[in-house]
Amino acid sequence: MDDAETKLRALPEDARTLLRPLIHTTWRFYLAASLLGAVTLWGIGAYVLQFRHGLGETGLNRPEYWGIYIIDFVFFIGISHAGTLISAILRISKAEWRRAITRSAEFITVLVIGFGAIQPIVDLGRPDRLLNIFAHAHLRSPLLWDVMSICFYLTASTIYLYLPMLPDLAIIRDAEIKAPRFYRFLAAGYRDTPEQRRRLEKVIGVLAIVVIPIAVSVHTVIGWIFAMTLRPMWHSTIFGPYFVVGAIYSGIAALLVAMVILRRVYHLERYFKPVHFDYMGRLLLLFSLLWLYFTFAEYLTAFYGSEPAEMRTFWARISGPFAVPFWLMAFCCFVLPFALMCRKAMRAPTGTLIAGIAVVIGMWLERFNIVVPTSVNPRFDLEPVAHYFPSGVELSILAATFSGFILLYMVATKFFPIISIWEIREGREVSVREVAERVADYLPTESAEAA
Amino acid sequence: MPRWGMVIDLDRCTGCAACEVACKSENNIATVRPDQADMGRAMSWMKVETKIEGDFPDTRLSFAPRPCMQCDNPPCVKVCPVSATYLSPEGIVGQIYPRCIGCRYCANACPYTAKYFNWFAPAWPDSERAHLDPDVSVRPRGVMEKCTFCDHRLQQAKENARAAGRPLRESDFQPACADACPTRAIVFGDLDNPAHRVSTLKNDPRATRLMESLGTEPKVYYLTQKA
Amino acid sequence: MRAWLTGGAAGIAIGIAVAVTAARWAGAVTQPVAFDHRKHTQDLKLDCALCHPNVAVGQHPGLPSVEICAMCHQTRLGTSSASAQVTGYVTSGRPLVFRKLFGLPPYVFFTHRRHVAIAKLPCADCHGDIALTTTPPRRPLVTITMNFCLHCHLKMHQSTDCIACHR
Amino acid sequence: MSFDRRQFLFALGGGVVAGAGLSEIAAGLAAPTGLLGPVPVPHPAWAPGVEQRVASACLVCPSRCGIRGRIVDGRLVRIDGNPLHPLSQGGLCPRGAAGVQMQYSPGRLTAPLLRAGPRGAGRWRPLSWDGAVSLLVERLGRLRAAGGPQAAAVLAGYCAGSMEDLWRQFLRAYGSANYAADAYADGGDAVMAAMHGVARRPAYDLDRATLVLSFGAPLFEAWWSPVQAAVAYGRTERIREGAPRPRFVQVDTRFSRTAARSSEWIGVRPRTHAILALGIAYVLIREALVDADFLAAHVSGYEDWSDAAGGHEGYRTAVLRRYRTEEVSAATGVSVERIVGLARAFAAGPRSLAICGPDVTLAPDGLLAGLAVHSLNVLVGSVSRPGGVLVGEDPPLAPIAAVTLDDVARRGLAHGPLAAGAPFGEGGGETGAERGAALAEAIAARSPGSVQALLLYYANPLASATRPERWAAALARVPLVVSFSPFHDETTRQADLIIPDLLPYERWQDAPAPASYPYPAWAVVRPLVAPPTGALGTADVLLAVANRLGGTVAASLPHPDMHALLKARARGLFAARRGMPFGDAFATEYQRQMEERGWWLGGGAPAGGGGGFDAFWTRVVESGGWADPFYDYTDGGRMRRTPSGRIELMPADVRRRLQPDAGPYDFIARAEPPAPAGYPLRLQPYRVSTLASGTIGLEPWLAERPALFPDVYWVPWVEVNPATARSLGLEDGAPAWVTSAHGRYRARVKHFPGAARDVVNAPYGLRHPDGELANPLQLLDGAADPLTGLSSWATTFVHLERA
Repeated sequence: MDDAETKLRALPEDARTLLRPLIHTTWRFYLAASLLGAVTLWGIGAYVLQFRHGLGETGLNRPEYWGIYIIDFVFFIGISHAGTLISAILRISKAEWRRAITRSAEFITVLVIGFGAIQPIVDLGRPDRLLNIFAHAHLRSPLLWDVMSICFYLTASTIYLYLPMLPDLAIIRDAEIKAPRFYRFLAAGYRDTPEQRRRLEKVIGVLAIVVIPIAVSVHTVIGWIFAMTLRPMWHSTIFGPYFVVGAIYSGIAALLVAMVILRRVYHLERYFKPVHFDYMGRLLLLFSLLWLYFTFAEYLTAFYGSEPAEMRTFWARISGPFAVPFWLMAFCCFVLPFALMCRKAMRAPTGTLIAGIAVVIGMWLERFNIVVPTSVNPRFDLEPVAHYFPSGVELSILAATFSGFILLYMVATKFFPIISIWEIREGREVSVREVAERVADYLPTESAEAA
Repeated sequence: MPRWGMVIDLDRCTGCAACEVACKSENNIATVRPDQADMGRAMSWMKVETKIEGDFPDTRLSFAPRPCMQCDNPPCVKVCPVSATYLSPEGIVGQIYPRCIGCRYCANACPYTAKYFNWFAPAWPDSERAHLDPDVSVRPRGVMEKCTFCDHRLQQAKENARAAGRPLRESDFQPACADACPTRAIVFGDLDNPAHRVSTLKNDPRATRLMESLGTEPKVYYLTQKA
Repeated sequence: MRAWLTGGAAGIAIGIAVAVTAARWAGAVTQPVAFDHRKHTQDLKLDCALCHPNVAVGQHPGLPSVEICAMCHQTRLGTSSASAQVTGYVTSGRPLVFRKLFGLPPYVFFTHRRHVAIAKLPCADCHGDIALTTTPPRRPLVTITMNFCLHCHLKMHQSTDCIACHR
Repeated sequence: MSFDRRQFLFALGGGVVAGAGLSEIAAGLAAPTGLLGPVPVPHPAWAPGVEQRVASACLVCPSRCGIRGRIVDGRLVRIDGNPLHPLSQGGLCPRGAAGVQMQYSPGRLTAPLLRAGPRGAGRWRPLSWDGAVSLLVERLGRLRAAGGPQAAAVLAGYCAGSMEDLWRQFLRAYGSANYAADAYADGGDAVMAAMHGVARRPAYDLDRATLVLSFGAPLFEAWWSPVQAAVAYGRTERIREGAPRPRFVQVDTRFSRTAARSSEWIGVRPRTHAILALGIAYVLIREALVDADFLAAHVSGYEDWSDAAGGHEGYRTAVLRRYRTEEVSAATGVSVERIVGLARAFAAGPRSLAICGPDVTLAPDGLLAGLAVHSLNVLVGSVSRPGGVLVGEDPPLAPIAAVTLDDVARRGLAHGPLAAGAPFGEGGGETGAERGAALAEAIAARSPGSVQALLLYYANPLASATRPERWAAALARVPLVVSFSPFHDETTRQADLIIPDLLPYERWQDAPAPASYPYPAWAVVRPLVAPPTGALGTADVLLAVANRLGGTVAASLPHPDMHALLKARARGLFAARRGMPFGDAFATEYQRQMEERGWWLGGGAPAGGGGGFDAFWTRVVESGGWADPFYDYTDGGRMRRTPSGRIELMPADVRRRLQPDAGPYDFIARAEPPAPAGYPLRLQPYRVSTLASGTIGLEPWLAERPALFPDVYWVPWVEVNPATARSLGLEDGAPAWVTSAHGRYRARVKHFPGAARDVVNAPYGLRHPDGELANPLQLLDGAADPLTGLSSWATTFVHLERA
């Protein structure tokens, strides 16, 4: 330990600060980790129960066929748009303020996507036959498109996390502060030679472009899963983009929450600066308006169409049994974040934390409001309206999914620098000059006469 | 190739639910416990839907027996990721239980809510297993199931006809619901065969189909004076 | 490291082989009496339907009950010990229960009537040379898979509709 | 990295374990066995799958439809309708189809049980079948030897046909007149007895009627034969002389399934059916729409008349005086236009028919109300003509045997029945039949020992009687209670000896069509599956007991078993030179037309009925039964067996029993008492066909779909108008206590706009999933019609509160 400590001290300042969490762990971390671990284990136990006895252990019924698991699926895959998409867009647009936040965002993506992808499997009546999806693939089914896009997305975003991390892994390997073999393996012989660096940046550039359509496709397809059925208020053309916007929105919110917490527990105030919160807050503001626009468009078209089956669901959401989640969603997704993020003073850690949490909750409720009210209101008007309340098993698995994700994220911060060391360094060394040149480049060329 | 279809005369239906019970008996449909029924998990491939309007004494009530519509353009088939549900050449939407993964997507896609899920393994008292129909699977838990127009009866009818060396007749193949109906409100046959009653009844001016506007092309027609 | 890897790989392979073999042996069918199919079908020229009475009418062909054996084995025939055993069953009235060898999963609906009485398929198509065996085989002579069925159905231009066999 | 042997071996060992484990897990996951529990298989034993379809008849309700059992390898897997049965014509009701669940119900008793603890403690000792028969012989023999055969009594549920004949013959030969029937009474026979002098329930020619005006008859639910009504309802225009489909009009206080499916439904205030009927009569008379020729030729009491006792008001005057349409409209809540329109439609017919149901007759003035409804048929002459009210007849079976009586029996019979039936009680009192309630009262009232042995055959009075506490008291006074129920039920639990009957699909019996069907039809019930080893049906037990009792009892019941008895009785059919074994629609119609012309062609047999009796019997059994599709309309006497030889609109027998100043049709004069304080809602019990005998637990399929509500399952319910329920704070599905002054029970509240605001519709025959009875009849106030002895179902008031 002392050895590692000495080696850490020998590093430059950025690396020293950012690698500190890798070798220093407080009791608070262990406490939190064991609490989360216990919840996760509890949820796994609940799943074993469900596996043993069948989906009857849930609160699902007919026609309320999809519940918590599918809500979680949509929600978590949505959160996963935090990283890759945001970091890719910022990277492509050469937004220099990104440098501190891309890594934490990409980690959210990679870790949460697994938790999202596992939900439909938890939801399967016959998880033992999962491989039938490959053995008897039926390409007409949107579910299969979804399997494919999620697989692509997981692969792409994992690579997109890993490659930009290579220089950092090399730094850790060279610093020899922790698990030498592990980092030697991960760093894969990267020596940060100019040639390697040039190639790496090229690949990252390409990946950043590739990953965007994949990410967009993932949540579009998830939207389509619903839209391709004839159920009232699912069968909507807007669902693809609506889901993508919602996904990015929840992703930004989740990222903000993560940033505030990371900043606090790992003392990263020097890296997550007010400008980050300001800019992210602006993004949140923009997306709250976009969300409002899409939601309004969605409900307005349903309302004007006035198709009886649609209206049953519509009123169930607006003023019926689902009015509370609906208006709470509207509050959490629009009213609160909009009100907060409008004001510059609130685009600071505390303000964004509140807004971020509100949006995360609101977006979960949005998924709930999409899945459940439609499910319980069958299109066939002679069928009675169903009721749904999640069972203990579902709630346990829900809790376990959240705790499992947070736990994994926590553990990840203990193995990987959560802020890219080399990008910060690069920013300091190269970008300041580059940006100055670039900005100069944007400006109109001074004319010859003036000279 | 026949195209099997059904015509249900709602003006003849007394809502007695004989079709429902006959179907359950014929197709080994599991009975759920009372608490499960309360949750809305009761299964009935053929279900007599009820609509009550008005207030005493001007109450009106109508019944509509609802089997699977066996759509020609079935929304459930399109969405199944593993081809566990598919449209057979004779127009019956089949469900292959050993392949189904239980994602319930088809059930969500079906606008008629005609598909049922096995939330638990079917539970019968041991003694009652004796009355299970040996020609039909007992569905394991976790798979979807649905009305098949008593397809096993079709198989048997074909077998009998072949053994007797004669073509299949209309009376050879009747699903259990049509068989049991005391008012003969349910008529079954080949929609494309002019010798079968359904092919004329389906052109009756009273004929309508459920949610025709969805374009699912159901092969179950309803006859009713009231639109 | 290499030792670990090779050792582990070899070990896993052996483990799987052992488990699979054990499972196969455990699932093997043993008959109460060493029935000689060859003797009955070839030498005595008995018809399959004599001992499998429902082969042309039922879903399953049926297995011989002790009453069917008793048609011939009232008194000891021949010199084999199996024959003596059967006579023992017949005279003592102990139940003689033959076990089913060829099995299909419960979700496959197959009728012998259709294949034997209507399509007139020879038994050997699905059962192989069972009629020529002299001792009861411990497992099916032909591995019947869905492809096995489909192959024949396609060849014979028969229905390959899923619900014809799965329902 | 050197190759280390120890490492290699170590890894090898670990690998073997891991590999084996992995493949086990993979196998477990691959095959749905193992981890996911056993694969469900339709039937556990591997069996040849050889199937048969065997004709029989359904015994679960009085309809007695023809069924065909699908039997695979000896197991009854399905019950279909028998298309040859003339009544059901291949149709079936849900109860019939659910019979397979009763057959294989886990609760069925397979061996006789002798009480081992105190009564009701539920401790039983199994007994051999021979032991049970011996015990019964010993106890009955001792009673007889002591000279008291009249102390044996039988309470039997609906068992029309040879089973009832057998019980009666056994009891008669034994020497007791205490046979009490306890099933499905609706007072129809009393109406026929009073007006026509025929103590038989009316038959209705629904197949030809064009307008069926039903007053509270649950035609499609719990009528004598819901299937008969359904077949008529669904008949196509082509069948039967081009008759159009009948128009059904339902008049009732309760919006029932029958009401829902009728062309027209007329909701009336409780207990005003008869007023509406007489209001219709008023219009018929005023507009001269009555069949004057018919009235003049066959009816008495229409016009005023005078005799030695002075002048009498006739039907016409009585109706014209009291049932002015406005008053009727005010009393019933039906508009004047509707009453007039209804009357005109009824008169226009051409073949109209008024049917009276239990909602009318189960009232303190039930017989009179029934007369009022039935008088409509008489007014338009819809009696003994196609499409009208007919009088059916029994199939011409040979008698079981000649009854011979010894002195003991003669002395016993001389005591007569223990309880005198009401004047217009079941069977008119002449056959010694009495109603269960009267028997219970008699047992409780008479000296102890008046009944020493009570035999219960498909009777469960503790659950079905209106005042079960009377039965509890009565049972306590009977030293030997024998139940023949194949299932434990409330009364069987209080028995001393249970000799379980075989289930309906295991025994021989016969099943004559119900009285509502105009033609004699006699279906044969035959075993579809093998009974439990050694088990005996009750009929066979009775025959064995008679045989062992010896003497005249044995001589009166000489048959070895039920099969022999039925075959012997069928000789009567063979000798009757009419009718035919069941045939298809064409054969039946052909037979009818031939018989109409006076020919009989040997019962549809291929070669003129050749082959003798045995061939005839085989044909009867294989086709499912025997029927005679011919009704002799020319025999007017069938309808007029009154002393006057005419149909009596003002029956003397009835008038004699009324208050001196009251006429039979004084309904408006009789004021309805208001609801008592604290009990604002009128209880309206009704029978749901599927549940009538309370077998809900035996047939889970029915429990899942007991009524017209798709969201009512398993748990007993009461129907309450949504406004009423909400005012009581009871939301849809809320558990509630239904409380009257006489008791209470638990049920769920079902919001139903078809219930009147001040009424609670209470289905009868339901049980909670835990077996607790939810019985509205035990709440009744005990009022009864003195003329028929039938309890009133709709005079009790209740209140509802959350449970």
